[in-house]
Amino acid sequence: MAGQCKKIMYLHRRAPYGTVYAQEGLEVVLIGAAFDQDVCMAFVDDGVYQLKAGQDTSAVGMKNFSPAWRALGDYDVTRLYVERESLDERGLREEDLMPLRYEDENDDWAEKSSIVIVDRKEIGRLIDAQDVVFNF
Amino acid sequence: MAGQCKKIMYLHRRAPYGTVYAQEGLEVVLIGAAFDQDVCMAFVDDGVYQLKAGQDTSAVGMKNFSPAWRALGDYDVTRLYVERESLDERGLREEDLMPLRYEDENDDWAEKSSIVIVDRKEIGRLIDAQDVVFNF
Amino acid sequence: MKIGLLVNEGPYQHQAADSAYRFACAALAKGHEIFRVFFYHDGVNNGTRLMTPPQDDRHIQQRWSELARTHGVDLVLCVAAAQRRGICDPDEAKRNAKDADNIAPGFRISGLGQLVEAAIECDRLVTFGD
Amino acid sequence: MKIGLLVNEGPYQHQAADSAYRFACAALAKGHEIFRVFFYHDGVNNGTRLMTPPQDDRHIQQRWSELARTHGVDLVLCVAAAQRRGICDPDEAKRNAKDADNIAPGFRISGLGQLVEAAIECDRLVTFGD
Amino acid sequence: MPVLHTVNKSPFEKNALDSCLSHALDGSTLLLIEDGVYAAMRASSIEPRIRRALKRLRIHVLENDCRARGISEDALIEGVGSVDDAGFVDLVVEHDNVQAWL
Amino acid sequence: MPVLHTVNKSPFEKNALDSCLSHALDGSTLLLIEDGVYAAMRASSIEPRIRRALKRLRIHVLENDCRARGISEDALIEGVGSVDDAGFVDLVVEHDNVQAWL
Repeated sequence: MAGQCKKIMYLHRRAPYGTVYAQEGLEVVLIGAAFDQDVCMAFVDDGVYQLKAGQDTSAVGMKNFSPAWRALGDYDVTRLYVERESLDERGLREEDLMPLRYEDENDDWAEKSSIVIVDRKEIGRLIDAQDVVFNF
Repeated sequence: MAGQCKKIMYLHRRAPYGTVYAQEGLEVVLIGAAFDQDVCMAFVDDGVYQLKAGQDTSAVGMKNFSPAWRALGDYDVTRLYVERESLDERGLREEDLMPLRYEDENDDWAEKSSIVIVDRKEIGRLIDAQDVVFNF
Repeated sequence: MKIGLLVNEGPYQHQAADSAYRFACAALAKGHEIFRVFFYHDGVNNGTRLMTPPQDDRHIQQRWSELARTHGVDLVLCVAAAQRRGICDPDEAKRNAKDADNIAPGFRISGLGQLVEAAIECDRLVTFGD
Repeated sequence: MKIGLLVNEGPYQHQAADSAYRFACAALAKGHEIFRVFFYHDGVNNGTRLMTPPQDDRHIQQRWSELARTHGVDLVLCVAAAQRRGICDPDEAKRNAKDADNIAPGFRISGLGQLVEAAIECDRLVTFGD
Repeated sequence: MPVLHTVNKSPFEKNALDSCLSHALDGSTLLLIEDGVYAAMRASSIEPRIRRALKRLRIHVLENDCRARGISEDALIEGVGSVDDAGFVDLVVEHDNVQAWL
Repeated sequence: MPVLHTVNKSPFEKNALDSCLSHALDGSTLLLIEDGVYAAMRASSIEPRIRRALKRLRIHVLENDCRARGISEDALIEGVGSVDDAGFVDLVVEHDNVQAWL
């Protein structure tokens, strides 16, 4: 495995809480960060709901895992592609999402947004360019 | 419970084999027959695929439970409503379904079809008329 | 009012078990009777005492067991569904020559007739699933 | 070719476990290597030895165990997912003060790193889920 | 009271809402729970369907499920009601039957 | 070879097929498995979508999954290929990557 660097995408297509895939999918991303690969995430379809700001699960008695998204920058997962068409269909704008930021070590640790809004075509091209796609 | 006779509908909306709901739903119908209630079934959306003729699971190594539908008549489950619009959308005609028949004790044991094709409006009215609807 | 619940999905994977639990608590708080909670399909996986969720998460099995203990709610796992999925009590384990069982306190294993009976006996049946 | 499989759903409820098993058999028959089958989410429920399906149905756990025995396929259950859902081996049972375990022969419990490693090591990763 | 319909699926992912709406009789009630609550958000492509349905059905969301997903009261389509868990129980009691579109 | 996309859901129940088709690049391959095979049946309301997709994608069904569901070879839309389990393995090997639309 030494020296291998694969392009890995975590493609999230489901809403949080209704099912566990979003939460357990995030757990893979956090563990995977230790493997030092070329990693990105994509949020498509209901996956964009995972990044919705203001989640508060106290009254449903479930674990609110959304703060963990903010930790991604520290794990060097800094490219979070969010599909524009998926946002539009759901009436969401970028301001409705949690602000997720990272410090760019190649740019004097300037703070930048991890979220990149891209269109569906671009998501298709990104999928095509990966060695591995995890679908949660 | 003595003397109670409830109107119970088993509403099947999912395709067989991809998930277990169709099969385990059928198990409830067979057990429920012993309770002597006013029972009917409705096949809506992908549920109509459950009645497709010619199912053969030998090569997928799963249990083919479709012959059990034929036993329903013996269990006095003789009203199987199949939604016309659901068939149409899927390109299915009544001839594509398994022939399911029962002997009508009120009509000198004449053999009759258990399958009744009805439209969506009628399914809505039937749901409304039940005391209990099981959704598998 | 007499209410029956049907839970069709396992713990953690789907919200069904959480929603059913909240509903049961709210109904009891309003003075209704939860006649029975019937666990079908993967729902039977709610009834294993071997689960150990992270400490900062809810413990779905223990919540159900506690509801049985404090309110006497009848928690029934479908025997056919449980056999397929590996949930058993000491009797079932013995009958099927298993060397262990995993049923949690407050749950019992019984047949599908218990679900149909609940549907007939109860004023309402509420289903939680996927 | 070196192929890894990811199974995300439990036995019987979804076809995922059946499809993955057929794929594994077909790949082995063609001379490929199944590097690992990783069971995640409800997929961990494939690895309980307590299941007793009806005699006229397939036995999903025994099929997997047999594949491990005859072909040495590495069957890994995610530890975090397994803890939530009540699947444990003797070590896990001891660590979490459980009085029983239920893991089936040929399966082992390990971390999510084993999934990421499989994705990196293998030429292909094929996912079966819901 | 007629039937209480529950929908627990995102209208973007599954056909449960559409199937429910095409079967629910006028005057019945729809309660959106779990991922079903997304259907009640303003400005999505589902909004016209919900607005049409509101002319003949009562529609509620389970507010705790909204809160979990970051959907505030003012993000809901006007005319959609909000109930807490006790309100869910009341709806079940008030209606003759509950039909879950899974 | 580019990506092999798999879809295992009925196109009537879930959005997996639509999402796959809107993301798959020209020249890639789609394999329908499990309940996904229903999309390949002739005369359904999905047929036009599959016919359009066939102009730019190779589309196969897993034949054992068709047989289980009572879908005979001649019920398939023309242009859709049929592969057995070994053929599924070959497709995985031939393509650079496999993307499962769950």
